[in-house]
Amino acid sequence: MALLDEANQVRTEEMLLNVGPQHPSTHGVFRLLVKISGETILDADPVIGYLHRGTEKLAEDLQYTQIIPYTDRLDYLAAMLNNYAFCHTVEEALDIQVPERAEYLRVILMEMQRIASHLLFIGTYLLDLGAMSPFLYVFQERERIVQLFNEISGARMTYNFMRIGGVKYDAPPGWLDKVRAFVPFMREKIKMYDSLITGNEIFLDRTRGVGVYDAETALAYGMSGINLRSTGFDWDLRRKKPYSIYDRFDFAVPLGQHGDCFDRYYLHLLEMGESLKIVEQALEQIPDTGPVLGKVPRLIRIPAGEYYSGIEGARGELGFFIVSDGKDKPYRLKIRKPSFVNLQLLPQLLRGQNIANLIAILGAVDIVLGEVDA
Amino acid sequence: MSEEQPQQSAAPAKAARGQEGGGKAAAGAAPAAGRAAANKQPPAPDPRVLAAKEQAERLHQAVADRFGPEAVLESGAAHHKPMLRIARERWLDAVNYLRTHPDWRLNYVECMAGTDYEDRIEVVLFVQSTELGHFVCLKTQTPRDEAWLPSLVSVYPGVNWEEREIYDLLGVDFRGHPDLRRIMLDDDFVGHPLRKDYSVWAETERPLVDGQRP
Amino acid sequence: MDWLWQWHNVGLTWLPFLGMVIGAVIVLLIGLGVVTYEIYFERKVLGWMQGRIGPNRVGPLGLFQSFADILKLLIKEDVVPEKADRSLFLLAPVIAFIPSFMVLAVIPFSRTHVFTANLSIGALYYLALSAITIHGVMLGGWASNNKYALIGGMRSAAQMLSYEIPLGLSLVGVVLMAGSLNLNDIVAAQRTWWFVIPQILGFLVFLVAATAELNRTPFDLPEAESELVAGYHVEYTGFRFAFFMLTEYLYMFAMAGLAATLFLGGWLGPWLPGWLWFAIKVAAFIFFQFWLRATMPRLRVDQLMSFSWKVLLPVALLNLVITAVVKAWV
Amino acid sequence: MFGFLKGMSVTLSQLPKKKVTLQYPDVRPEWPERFRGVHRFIPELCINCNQCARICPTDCISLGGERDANKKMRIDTFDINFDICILCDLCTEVCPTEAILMSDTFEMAAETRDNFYLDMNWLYENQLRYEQNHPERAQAATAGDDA
Repeated sequence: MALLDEANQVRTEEMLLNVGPQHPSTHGVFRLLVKISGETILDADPVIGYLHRGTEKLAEDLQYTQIIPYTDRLDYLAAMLNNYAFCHTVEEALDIQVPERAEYLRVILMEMQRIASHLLFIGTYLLDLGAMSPFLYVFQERERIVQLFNEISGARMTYNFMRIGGVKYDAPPGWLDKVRAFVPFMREKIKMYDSLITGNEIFLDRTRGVGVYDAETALAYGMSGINLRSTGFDWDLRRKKPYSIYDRFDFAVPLGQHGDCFDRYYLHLLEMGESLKIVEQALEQIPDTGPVLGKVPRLIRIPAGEYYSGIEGARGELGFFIVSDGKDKPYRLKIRKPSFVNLQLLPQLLRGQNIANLIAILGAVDIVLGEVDA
Repeated sequence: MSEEQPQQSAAPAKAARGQEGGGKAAAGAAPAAGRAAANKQPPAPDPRVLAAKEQAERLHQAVADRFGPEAVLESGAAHHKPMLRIARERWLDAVNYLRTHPDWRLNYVECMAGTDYEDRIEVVLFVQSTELGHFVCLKTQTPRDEAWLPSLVSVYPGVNWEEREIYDLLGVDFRGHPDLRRIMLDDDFVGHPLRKDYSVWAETERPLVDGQRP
Repeated sequence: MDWLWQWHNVGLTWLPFLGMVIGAVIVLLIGLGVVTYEIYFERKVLGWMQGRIGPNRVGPLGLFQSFADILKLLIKEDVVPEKADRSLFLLAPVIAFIPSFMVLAVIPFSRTHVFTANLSIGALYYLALSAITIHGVMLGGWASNNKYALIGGMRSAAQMLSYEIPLGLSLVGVVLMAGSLNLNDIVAAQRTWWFVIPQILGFLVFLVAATAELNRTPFDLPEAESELVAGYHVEYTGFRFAFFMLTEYLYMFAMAGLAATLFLGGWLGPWLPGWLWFAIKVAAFIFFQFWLRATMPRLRVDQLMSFSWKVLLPVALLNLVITAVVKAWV
Repeated sequence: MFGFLKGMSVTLSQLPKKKVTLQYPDVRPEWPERFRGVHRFIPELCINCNQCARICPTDCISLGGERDANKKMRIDTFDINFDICILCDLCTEVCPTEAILMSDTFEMAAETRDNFYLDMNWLYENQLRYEQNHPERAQAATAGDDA
């Protein structure tokens, strides 16, 4: 008995570990203050704002067209989607009809962007888990997408390509054929990733049953995108509130079953396949010619009022909320940032986990700090 | 509708700016005094706005029946979405009621935003019912000085950071929030930048450079 | 000159002693050369597997890249953190490095290799010395006074200790078959067949345990970059960091040599000279490590432990029992 | 049980494949025609309309000029502060005379911030460089003007 008492008196000391702001796995300047006992996490406190640029405040002094380049810099891995989300909100507010060809170009670009973003997720996630090669493989495919974007928009990351009422340029000659050639190439690569990663026992051990939450929690925390769908909850805005021309395409919304990190990884892989399907259909349906910019007043003024619309971004619901007082600049612009909202659940997920799971869980949330901090 | 019209016509154009969104966006659903141009026929009201207003009316009824008429300040439409403005004293209860009420079940927060107007700070909550498909804009407001609102974290844990952000950038004190700290800016930052009267130079104590503020 | 090949049987006089010292220096230089090109080889192989071309700027085909890196490390400022335990901090890389070099003494590089200690307990000597390195790693992690380094050091100690056991047990099968702990004798006992065939189970256990001992992917938890930044050597810079790196890659060479000796017939092989055979086998083992690194994610620390105790150890024991039974009956 | 072997075969199959590395400073990337590098500027075409300066979201363009003897607007100063320019391309979009365009110069590393404050001369030199590097594009542009 005395021995047992003595053993109970052994005191272990908790320590505070500062993960970040400079850390290889925080994907940017993100700081996570974790209290650990041994390697077990007792508590975690995310600290954000290191990349806060005040986009919302800046936008109050900018005309609507001028805001578009700023949206590029929110989620810089999915700038096309940001561009679209903003233009879409303004178009809805003004009831602008977007020409067919522009809509199809937009959908092709958005889905390609989604693929690029998901690719990068897979690469960085595997890098977080210690596998190095997928990270370099994904950049080869992403490079092709980025090159295609470069050809159509002139930039590799910050495209500034969508315009209110359409897109900036029509596709250069031969561009659509390049996209057509990309689709089967990407299909092969998805298969390759599947055999490289999905079957790996160590990967499965690291991700199965890690970071589990259910649909109810996810909804209460306002999560969206793959983070929500991994729990098996069917919620894809492309389906639930079809915007643009998504109601014309036939695609599936892959759902997870367990709500763990593996599901989140696997949904990214499956969604790339679905995006390819959409790209393929859009390439078939796109009209050969036609204007790419609708009838839009030169100086855009939104009637006074409040406008919100969200789209299915690469990381979840990406929405823009505009308060207008009838001038050519928004009175207030609020961005519904999916990573920002999704990140909130992190402390709950981390409590009681091993520190090695921290990386697995944080990586699977798929954050981009440019968006979290805006 | 019943409340909106007199209010809008009575309010001076400047004070009303940016609040009755749907009404003005449809331009004619509720023609404000002195606004409808004499030579222009008001266009037919947008059916989407009408539907939104209808739904807002039902929402109004539901909340007013439960919490009394003074709980709801206004109902109308924010663009094509039903809008309900709730008194801040009843904000938490009303939102929770709408979340759990079987007719509404607004269980999913899409967006929460705060806006600073000249006379008040308004907080907007876009909520969605994933089962019934409602998409509603709930609003509340607080005076600018001594700005406080009840926190919704106990109802929707997901607005935790959004409320922190509103506190940080607009200076609204969310009472009952478990962890109300600055989130985007430094802890020792002075002022709330998204307030319209915020000035970078006025509120920070920057050292003088060559006798001038940098 | 006959005595030169028989030096371990002659008494210790001045001449053999001098020979030993010269031999040690030569082995050290060989070791350094091997490490240099091991790193180069690793970067090239990883690059090729990842669609890149690897180092290619310094010298033809980037052959001098590693020299440039070493030179850079050597001329870097030697930083000792203020809050670190200074003496331990300085001592740790040395403790880690010396055994890694000492274990090379028993590896038979070739039939006529003059410098190999014909130690009758060669395998045991290897295991015993390599265990000392753990102290260096652990002390380094502790003395850095850094939380990441501490966790890395502790992980490293736990991991290396728990994988020593399956590693040791996997050797026992070979030792039973050869009937000797002397590595030279073990090589000689493989003239009919390499032990990898009868000892395939043992070889697999050895392969996994060796990878873990070397802190290589998928067992690179002590220096898990994405979790612990750099693990136990997070605070080390300059030539002290180079010492840790050197230790790691020397061990890889030594472990590859041990694997070749125990399971792949050492320098045995037709047509080619013995040293070349040895080099080929070592290179194959090392290549396998790089290949693993290009493919595998990292295990989690608790999975690592349970894998060692719940999978590897029983398999190693099973292998031991089978070997013993077969040996007794046949 | 042995799913990782599939992965290992994938990595091994990559080994002999063609490498994608671009030996960058020796081999230059091929930029498409729309590529947005640093601006180039043709002073003769500028009519001082100030639209580029007004559309610029970061206010990095400043320009000024006066009427010459023929009452034609002539540009005197045209500076772009590349310290804050985000290369969004809005200025070239609004330019009515295509006096300001994007080039494919993209290497801008400099030691001080002052070096990013580039004036009309530099921008015109950039235009000449661009013409030199892409004679076919410059020709197509002039042909388009004639048509």
